[in-house]
Amino acid sequence: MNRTTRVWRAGAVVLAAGLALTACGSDDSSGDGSSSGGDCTEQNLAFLGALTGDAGALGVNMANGIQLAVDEYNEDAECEVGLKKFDSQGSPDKAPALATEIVGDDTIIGLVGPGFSGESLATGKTFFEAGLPSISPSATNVTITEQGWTTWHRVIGNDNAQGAADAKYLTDTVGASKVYVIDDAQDYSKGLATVVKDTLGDTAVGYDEIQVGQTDMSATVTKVTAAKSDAVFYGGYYTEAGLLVKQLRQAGWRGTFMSGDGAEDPAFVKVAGQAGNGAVLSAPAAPAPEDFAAKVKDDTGSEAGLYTTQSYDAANIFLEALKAGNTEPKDINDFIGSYSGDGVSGPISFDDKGDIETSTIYAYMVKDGELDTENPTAIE
Amino acid sequence: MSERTRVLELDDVTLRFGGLTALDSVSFHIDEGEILGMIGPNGAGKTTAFNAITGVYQVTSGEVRFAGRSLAGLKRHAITKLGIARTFQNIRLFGSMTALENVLVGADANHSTGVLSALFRTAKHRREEDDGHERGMELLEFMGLASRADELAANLSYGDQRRLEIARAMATGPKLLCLDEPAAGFNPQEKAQLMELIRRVRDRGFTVLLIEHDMRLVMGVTDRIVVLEFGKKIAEGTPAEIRDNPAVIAAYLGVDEDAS
Amino acid sequence: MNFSFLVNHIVELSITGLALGAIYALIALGYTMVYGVLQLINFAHSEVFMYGTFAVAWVFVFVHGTTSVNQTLGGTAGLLLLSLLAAMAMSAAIAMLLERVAYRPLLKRKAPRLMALISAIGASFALSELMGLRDRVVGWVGLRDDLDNYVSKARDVYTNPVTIQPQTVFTVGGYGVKDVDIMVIVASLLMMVALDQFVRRTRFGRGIRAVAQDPESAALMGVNATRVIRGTFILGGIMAGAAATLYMVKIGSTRQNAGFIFGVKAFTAAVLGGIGNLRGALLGGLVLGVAENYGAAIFGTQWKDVVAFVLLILILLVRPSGILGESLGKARA
Amino acid sequence: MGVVRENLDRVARRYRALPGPARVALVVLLVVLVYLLPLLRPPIITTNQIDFGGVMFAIAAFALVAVGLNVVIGYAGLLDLGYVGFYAVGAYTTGVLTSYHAHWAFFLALPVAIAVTMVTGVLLGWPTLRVRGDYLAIVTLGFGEIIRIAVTNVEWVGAARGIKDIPHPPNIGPDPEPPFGDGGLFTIPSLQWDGIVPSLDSGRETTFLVFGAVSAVPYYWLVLSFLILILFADRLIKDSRVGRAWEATREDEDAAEHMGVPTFKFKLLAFALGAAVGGLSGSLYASSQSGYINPQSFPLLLSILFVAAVIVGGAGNRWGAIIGGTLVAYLPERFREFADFRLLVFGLALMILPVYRSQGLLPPRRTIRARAAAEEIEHLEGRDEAPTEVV
Repeated sequence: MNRTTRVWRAGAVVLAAGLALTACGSDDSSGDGSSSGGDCTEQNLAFLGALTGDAGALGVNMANGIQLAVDEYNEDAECEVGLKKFDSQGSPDKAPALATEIVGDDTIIGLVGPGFSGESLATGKTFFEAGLPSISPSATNVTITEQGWTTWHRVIGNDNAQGAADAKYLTDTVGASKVYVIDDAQDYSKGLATVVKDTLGDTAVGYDEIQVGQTDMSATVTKVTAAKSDAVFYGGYYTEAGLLVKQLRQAGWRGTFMSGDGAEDPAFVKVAGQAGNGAVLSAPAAPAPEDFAAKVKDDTGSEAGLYTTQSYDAANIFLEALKAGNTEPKDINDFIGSYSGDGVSGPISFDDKGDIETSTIYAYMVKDGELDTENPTAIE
Repeated sequence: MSERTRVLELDDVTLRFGGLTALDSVSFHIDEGEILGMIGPNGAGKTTAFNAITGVYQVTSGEVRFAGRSLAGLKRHAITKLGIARTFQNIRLFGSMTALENVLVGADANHSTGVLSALFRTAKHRREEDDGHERGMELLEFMGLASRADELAANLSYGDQRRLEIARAMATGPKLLCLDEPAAGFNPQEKAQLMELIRRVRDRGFTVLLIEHDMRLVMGVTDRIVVLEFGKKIAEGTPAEIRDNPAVIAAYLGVDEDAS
Repeated sequence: MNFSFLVNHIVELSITGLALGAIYALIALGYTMVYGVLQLINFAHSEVFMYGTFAVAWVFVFVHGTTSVNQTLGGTAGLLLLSLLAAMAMSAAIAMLLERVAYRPLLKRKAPRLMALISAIGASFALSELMGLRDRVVGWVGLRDDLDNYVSKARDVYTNPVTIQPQTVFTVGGYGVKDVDIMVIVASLLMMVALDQFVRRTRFGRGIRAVAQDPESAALMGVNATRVIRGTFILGGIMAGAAATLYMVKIGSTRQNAGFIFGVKAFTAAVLGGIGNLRGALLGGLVLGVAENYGAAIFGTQWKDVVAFVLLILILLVRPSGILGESLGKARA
Repeated sequence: MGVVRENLDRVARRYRALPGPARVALVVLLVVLVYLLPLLRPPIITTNQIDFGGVMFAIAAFALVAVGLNVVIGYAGLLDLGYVGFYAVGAYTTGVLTSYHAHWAFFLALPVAIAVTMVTGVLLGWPTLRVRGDYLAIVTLGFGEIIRIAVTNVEWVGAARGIKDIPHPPNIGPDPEPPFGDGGLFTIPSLQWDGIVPSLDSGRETTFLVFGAVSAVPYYWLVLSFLILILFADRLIKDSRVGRAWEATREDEDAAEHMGVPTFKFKLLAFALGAAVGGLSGSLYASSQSGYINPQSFPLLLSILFVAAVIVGGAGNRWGAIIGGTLVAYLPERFREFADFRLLVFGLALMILPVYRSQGLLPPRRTIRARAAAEEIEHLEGRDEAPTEVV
């Protein structure tokens, strides 16, 4: 998924240093990364993603998963591993300087991240040229793994897989014959919507784009109802998705509304209200198993959320590489390339581009004013 | 009179705003080296005539000619470059610039350095800068403002600001200098100095068009006077002739026109 | 490009466009009035509107609770009236605060106008961020649990629990006109007429016009400019509060940066109509709303803002001071 | 606040009192220091958590933009709320020419990008500079949005995907061979500080002179060099007929027109020159470390921050613009620990600043000089009333 903070981007700025805010909201890198034994050199994992800003919640989900893996490892490790967190606010403009900081830090042996596709594209070269292996838990844009960055991996299915599955779901399970495809012109959204549209072929009867931040959808609603479509696929994020389905229902439209992982969030229902009922939201991720969720809660004090399992798995691959005695970036990278195992999120192995080999797409339903995050259906 | 060169000629000039006729078939001319006064009660159209000459308004009909050339359709800055400069009734200096810089802006009307010659400090640029400074300082000197050259225009005293405006206008190198109530707000002593100054300006070879309220000043300094009322020219002549003109007296004493 | 679509659905596109434009127009009034008296772009007016939308949502949560339901317009009439008052009060209070904190100190010091713009931009950031951090603020005060329904996840979209389900009132050209759209258009027209009359007929309105025309002579004639300016901000705030209520009726969700886009659009509307001109703001808003919808129909919805701005540039080329020209007291004082 | 001003004046006076060669030496020393800053990593001002070189690059880029926008806002008095549009045009022209549709070398694309941006400035300015000042604000804001929406939706410039693989400036020495070969002539380590004791940090080094993705320092040097060039150019233009014409136009457009200044032409010139600098910065940004641009890099908010940088620093003063740009780019990175509160504090600071410094942090030099002149005159005349604030 490829969310970037939209409005409060580049220049979140403090002008007055002297203002007494030191007490509040400090979010330093929590990893003390201290070595316990005598001949241990300091070693850290890094996380790069949004910890604050509009998408901050997702980054926190990821950081929690990594933290759990690191804590479990440290329980019986000879040399402890720390975690350094770098807050990009999801912005592709902030990320390069953070990436430089990461590659300039010799104690960092691997990166879990970057969180989103935009920042992945902006930093991929830096990590590649510096030879730092990375595993992203959540960046799904197809083009990232087409860059030839041999140090870049992800443990999540890309948008091609999801788009094809979504289109199949609409025609086979829903039985739609006229689908209207809409997106918000963002990279992620358009990529996903285009795959859906192309897979649908003639079944896609119309296409429109809205803008992120737009609230009045009346022109789009007119288009959908005029096309007499029986389903809408929306590529984008939950805010606009919620507003769109609400205004469609207000106009009396009765078809099936479907969207992708950008909208797969409880907040979708909050925005849509009762209008969200019956909506189908897909995601390339299954919910966290119960015992895992309990461990996360136990360890970090927070609930497991979207991408927590993937982050946990990604961190564990690095930690297993360490256990196997790899300390040089090149060795670690080779280890990841040939890795194969069962993570909490499913079976993991990488193809030669760095994409995960097998991924399952799940459809989550909205029922009775709630997003059922527990019981998704796997789309075959 | 006809052997002298006509600097400016207004030929049957009419100017209307909507239904209002601000200038009604006004004709007069100014000869080289002359000081022409323009008087009239408030709202008579003096400033309007001024604005028609300097290109603020385009005339509705008739023609304004400068050195034989029609000014129709010319932009204000182009008219300035042709050789008409003006001052303003309510002082309009560039307050955040120094006195010298104000004059330099005027002098720049004759210059043409652009970005490139400024960037490469070409010979032309240097020549023009030197020329501007020289001429500017000379004019400030002439106005008695040399010691104030580096002071901000906004910080000058009222009288100095009036004088600086005249210097700035002279710096554009005009043939015709139009002064719009230069004595407004002056005390009698300052007015006397101003009269002297205007004469000296003329002696430097400028032709002067003077709008003024103060009759004594106008009578004392001008060669000829044009009187406007309600947008019409009601009289023209030497100060002595104007002083005795019944129409002018009526206009100034506010006698009802029908009665006269 | 899809002109036949526009032609076939022109009624629907016009009416929904008018409803959106009516909201723009109400916000535009705030820009236009402040500009009229101060010649300042009140950049923070968008936040005045945004706080109003939250007031509406909070009133609903307070009275109705958080369970989300669908309701008809008629069924929520009482609540809407209540929230209208709350939104007006909230927006007026924020506008007043702005005047007091971000403008008056600068006017007193005769700061350059650009500096006042910076102050307004700062106020806009601060107000918007404050709303985005309200959970923290409430947490410091120790009220987090009591106020959770109002605080929620502060940066997320905050939604009115009651979704208003529009009813078709009558049909024109095959399109069922919805009660919500009629209500939005009529309500904003009423507000606008009321304001117009207020400015024309009352003593205070004459004060506004006098200050707009010439602050110095107004002061000589005994008009208290400070009071007039404050009053102008409050009036603008009240109108923004009304806009906020209508916005919540139509859209139903808001967030801490919801004001931004509407603020830009409303300011565009104000300039389009002729800034400083109340009727111009109305006309500008309506034209903008309809043009956006037409543009979205022809070129695709993503080009809607481009259509709006291109229209603005074109109109300014033909009429450099807006459709109706500038006046707040100037032309018809 | 008065104390700050007095001290600044005192420093300026002392500097002017130095003999010529000493002045030159001092300036050279200062410039070298500024170049070396990201390697010296002086304590306190060095950012932690984020690469200092990258931050210095951002600062230099912001300062460059601010200097360009200062021509438009500070000199000519035109409020431009859509400057990010020019920045985007520069960046996208570079992207299209070097990667997306052709494969020009960066230094070939750079002048074209500047020229294209300049033409864009003229095309935008031609119709809009005729409308009155305040309307210009909304029209330019609209222009910035039009550019952003256009690049988001037009497939020809990559739409939402943006443009990748924009080539970097040419390296000196052998090219690097990623992922595990450095290239370049030699590496320069940076310093690390233990309190006030410096030592060499071998882990953090920059390869001379490789414009790669690993170190931001070479890009910083490049932008800084352009910044210095632009500063010289800015000064030469400002101290000429052109600069005077801008100032006169800003002060009183009608009067300027009557003094023979073709104001429209000069406003258009300011617009075009400002745009050119915006295009230059955009082009440099496009070819920087990540070599990747997408439409989200050019939001409206960025325009507003640019304007804030210029005005906070003191509109009309090029050093003020640099200080404003520096603050706006640097402080949020230095104080990353404020996290969510950054924008709130920024907003409050913007509100407070105008009250205490209504001319910005560094008002135009002229007022300082004029104040000195006023003091002198007072001294001569033996008056001792306080001079009134200028402007």
